[in-house]
Amino acid sequence: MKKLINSPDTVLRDELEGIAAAHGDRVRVSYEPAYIVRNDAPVQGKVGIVSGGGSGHEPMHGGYVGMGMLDAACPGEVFTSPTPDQMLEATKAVNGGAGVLHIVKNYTGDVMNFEMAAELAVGEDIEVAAVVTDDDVAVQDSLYTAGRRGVGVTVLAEKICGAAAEERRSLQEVADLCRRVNAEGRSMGMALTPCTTPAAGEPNFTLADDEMEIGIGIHGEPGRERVKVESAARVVERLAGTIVDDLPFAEGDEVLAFVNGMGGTPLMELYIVYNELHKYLEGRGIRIARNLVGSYITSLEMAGCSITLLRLDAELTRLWDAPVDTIALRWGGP
Amino acid sequence: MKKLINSPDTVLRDELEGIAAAHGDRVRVSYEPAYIVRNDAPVQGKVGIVSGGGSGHEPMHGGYVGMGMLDAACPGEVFTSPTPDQMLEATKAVNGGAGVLHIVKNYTGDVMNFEMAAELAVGEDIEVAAVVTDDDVAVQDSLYTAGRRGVGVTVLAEKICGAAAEERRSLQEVADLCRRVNAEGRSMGMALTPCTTPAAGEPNFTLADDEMEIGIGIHGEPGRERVKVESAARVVERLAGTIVDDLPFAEGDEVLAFVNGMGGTPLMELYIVYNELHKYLEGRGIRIARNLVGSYITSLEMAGCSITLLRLDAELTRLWDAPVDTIALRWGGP
Amino acid sequence: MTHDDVVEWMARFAAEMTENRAYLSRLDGDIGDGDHGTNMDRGMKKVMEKLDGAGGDDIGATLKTVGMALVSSVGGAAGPLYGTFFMQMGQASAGRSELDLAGLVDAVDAGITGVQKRGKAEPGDKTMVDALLPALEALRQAAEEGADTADGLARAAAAGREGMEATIPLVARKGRASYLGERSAGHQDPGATSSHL
Amino acid sequence: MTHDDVVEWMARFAAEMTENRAYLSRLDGDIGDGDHGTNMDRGMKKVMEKLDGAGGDDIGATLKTVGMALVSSVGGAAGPLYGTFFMQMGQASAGRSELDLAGLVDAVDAGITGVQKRGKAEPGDKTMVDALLPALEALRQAAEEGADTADGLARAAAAGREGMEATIPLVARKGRASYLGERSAGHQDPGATSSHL
Ligand SMILES: Nc1ncnc2c1ncn2[C@@H]1O[C@H](COP(=O)(O)OP(=O)(O)O)[C@@H](O)[C@H]1O
Ligand SMILES: Nc1ncnc2c1ncn2[C@@H]1O[C@H](COP(=O)(O)OP(=O)(O)O)[C@@H](O)[C@H]1O
Ligand SMILES: [Mg+2]
Ligand SMILES: [Mg+2]
Ligand SMILES: [Mg+2]
Ligand SMILES: [Mg+2]
Repeated sequence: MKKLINSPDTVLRDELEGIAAAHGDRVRVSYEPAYIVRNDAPVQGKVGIVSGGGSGHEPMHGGYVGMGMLDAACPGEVFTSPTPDQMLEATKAVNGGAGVLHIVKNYTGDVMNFEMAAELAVGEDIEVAAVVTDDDVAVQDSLYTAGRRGVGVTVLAEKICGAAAEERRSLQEVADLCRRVNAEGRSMGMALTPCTTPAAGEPNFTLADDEMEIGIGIHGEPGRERVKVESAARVVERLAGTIVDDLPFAEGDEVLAFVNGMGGTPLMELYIVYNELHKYLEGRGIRIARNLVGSYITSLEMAGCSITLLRLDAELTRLWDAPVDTIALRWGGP
Repeated sequence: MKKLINSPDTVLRDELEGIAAAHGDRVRVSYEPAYIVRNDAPVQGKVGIVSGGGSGHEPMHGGYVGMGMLDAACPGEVFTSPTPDQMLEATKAVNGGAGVLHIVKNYTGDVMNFEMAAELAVGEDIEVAAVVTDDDVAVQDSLYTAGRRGVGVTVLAEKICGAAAEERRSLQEVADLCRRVNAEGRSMGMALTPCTTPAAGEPNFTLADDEMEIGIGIHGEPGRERVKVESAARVVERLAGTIVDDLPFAEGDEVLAFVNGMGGTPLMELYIVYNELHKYLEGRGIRIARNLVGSYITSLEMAGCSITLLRLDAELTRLWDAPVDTIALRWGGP
Repeated sequence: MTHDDVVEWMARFAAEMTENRAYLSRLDGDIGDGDHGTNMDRGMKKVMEKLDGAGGDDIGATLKTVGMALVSSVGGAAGPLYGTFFMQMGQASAGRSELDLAGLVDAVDAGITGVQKRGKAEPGDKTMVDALLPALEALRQAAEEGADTADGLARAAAAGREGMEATIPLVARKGRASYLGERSAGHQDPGATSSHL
Repeated sequence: MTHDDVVEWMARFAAEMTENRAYLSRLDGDIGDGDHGTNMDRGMKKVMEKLDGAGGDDIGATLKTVGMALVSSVGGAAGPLYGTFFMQMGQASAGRSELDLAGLVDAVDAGITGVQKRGKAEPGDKTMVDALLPALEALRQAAEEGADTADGLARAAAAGREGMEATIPLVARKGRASYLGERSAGHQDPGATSSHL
């Protein structure tokens, strides 16, 4: 295992100290329990938004703490969901009296830990609403699975709900909006290479030199199928095709197209993928009204990409365009 | 070779089309010859700033085109410097009557191609000044080499000179400022893994599973020495130690600390490196007044990092803080 | 079963987790994300810290401490589940300084009920529940037959092992492994394994 | 040497580059960044496009076209250098429809002078100059001895090859290879190699 770390046991602590040292002007970092909170929290009268999950997906979620997005993020150990005490303390720290929204990616561990945190918070008279994102079309959604995994849509939901919260919308409204974003968005990813968690020390799966995994999860969960490496155009057909047919997205739809890198993918390749996606959607009469290209929800050093499409309407577009000022996403005037 | 591309011969074109499709609201893309120019170019009365170099280092330089930074960027083939006709056309496109600054990284090919472009531009009565960046302390600067390579400082110089140009400073002033940034900055990098150019199809060098290359160049040029993989703390000592002793940076200095990822490095590791750098500089009495952490000058999918330190004064700090609105760097109100 | 027995039981469990850390993570790697061993080991170390020198003789209080330590240190799916298991056991044995088999049965029963409420797993979903339920049944059997505690625990352990091995052919319907669908069959469930240990 | 000979010479050079593309890039990979073959091949293909059907019999104009095509398509260090070489050669043979050895000597001399002005490389710096200069000297020799063109060119090629091989032990002082310092010795310079071909 080759990593720029000091020891597998200290990666989370060392990373958090680095974030605190680099971004003290924007966020405060608590170590016991671990959470990252915006400097001006709690914002009185604003719904607080808390997310969290295993580490190794940076900049998600810590990079999205700030004006117009998250109020706090709870990082777990690498690829392991955080614990209830983290979410409880973060929830207390961001509660400005208007209640707190928990945005939870649909993984059994995340869901159960956030559930327990919510129960504890309610015990302390904090109004909490939780929305679970589950946009990964690679997983069959059925009674026989834990349901679809939460992936790319989570980032978009955090941005859009953050904007709504800044407008002082109610907890109920922001939670409903979050459900709507989740309902209107779909994602699918692929991997050219695996990744290695510091604790494991060896790749979480193996791929031959000419193979790629289609439908990979952000923790290296196996995907739908393993095929020979293909052109970017063909990969986009596979991912976007499945996504479009699933919702389904229809001719005339306006979408936000999000091409995400898994962590070890050169930006050059992401733009090549975006170009193919642009052509593919054009061919199906779907118009890209907004886009996001970069590594925003990663899987350590995994090489590969994921595509997320979100159907837009006037309100979602306006909230997407609203100012955001975080470590990793920033636009619009303050 | 595993890459999300269509064919080695089309990567540059496909990437440029993707950038045009994604960022048409900010930049225009010319294909023959290839350059990326900000939408509002030429800005009358403002010094135009043009940079360029081989591709594969994204977001540099195309990601830095926009208000407060570059007016145009000229991308060459992967790891191959662009040709004079590109720089000539870009120079014409951004000439607002106040002259044009060429920011050139010190590689024989880049220097000669920009030289020829400048000669041609002067032939068309455009005032051109060229500044060559050479901040890589891994290379012995002597009569017997092509001189130090231009690396991380280039990004900082483009930001700072861009801010000065927005203030309508003269070509002479902006060029002098660029030389000053180059004189006050030093960098050094390391690699855990090599990278593969699409044209070559195989890694540009090989490293054993327990080895790293100290002093690597952004085109995979061999570094100073090859050693066993060490802790992040030790790596920082090697890089920062060499940098600090070279300028030298002295106790009491205020610096901008730039921790850069080589393309395949998880953000988590960059923050761990930043944390170690922060502690190391504190120990030497050097204060980090500003910082930049992320993959801003890359080497395709190479895993590793580079550290750049720039000694700050009031003016450089103010220009660094000035608003910038590009694809890859963005802050401050418009 | 005295308070000391409980503490000793935890110590053994902790030792097992350290010993089998890599093994459990490997099992989890096959059908999950490969962190179960690391998570449980981190958690049980935390538990031993908390118990060390805690003293007292209230079994219920001690089991609650164990559960809370696990909840706040394990994370993942196993954290809330094991945490709930021990917290509910503690609830059911609050104030008791000693447990006979019958008392143990009630406590374990409460623990499993908590796990199922939290995780919604049914028998056969290829989860820790498939190791816990058979163990409970064996324990109850033993209690009805008036067996002594040692014997009862031995029979429970044996039943748990069978349950654990029985997860091998199952198709996971809960947790990360369920993403694999059919492909999860043929692998032993790590959670069931840790429960048995 | 007629205009057709020049065009044919370019065609041969282009073919050589395609053939040795991988070989040149490998040489460059050893002491540079491994793109020399790709760059030269891309450039000479562009040259042939431009020449194809260009016609005319002005050797100078044609060589200038060649140089400009290389400058605008090769990139890297070799682009400006080869481009300058042919543009200067063209300058020196402007308007000529035929070149005798003496004329060729003047043209090549002008080309090399241009390369050295652009690249500041001295003999022994382990660059293409180390292949070009010996070739020029051999050509001049041949001219003074009144040898015929074919013979002169053959002797020049032989001298170029010797110069190329002589770069192997040299330590690079120019270009990317110079970063290697001593480590560049023992490798044949790719630029010198392409010049010889
Ligand atoms: N809903 C559930 N009910 C009961 N046990 C479960 C459930 N989901 C997962 N498990 C158990 O948890 C184990 C995985 O634990 P662990 O690897 O620590 O969590 P994660 O899957 O979040 O990484 C599985 O092997 C399974 O036995
Ligand atoms: N200053 C120079 N003068 C003459 N030739 C040079 C000079 N610098 C480099 N070269 C030649 O260029 C060759 C490298 O060309 P190429 O690989 O195409 O460019 P780059 O080094 O930019 O990738 C070297 O092998 C050397 O022969
Ligand atoms: Mg996990
Ligand atoms: Mg090159
Ligand atoms: Mg797991
Ligand atoms: Mg080269």
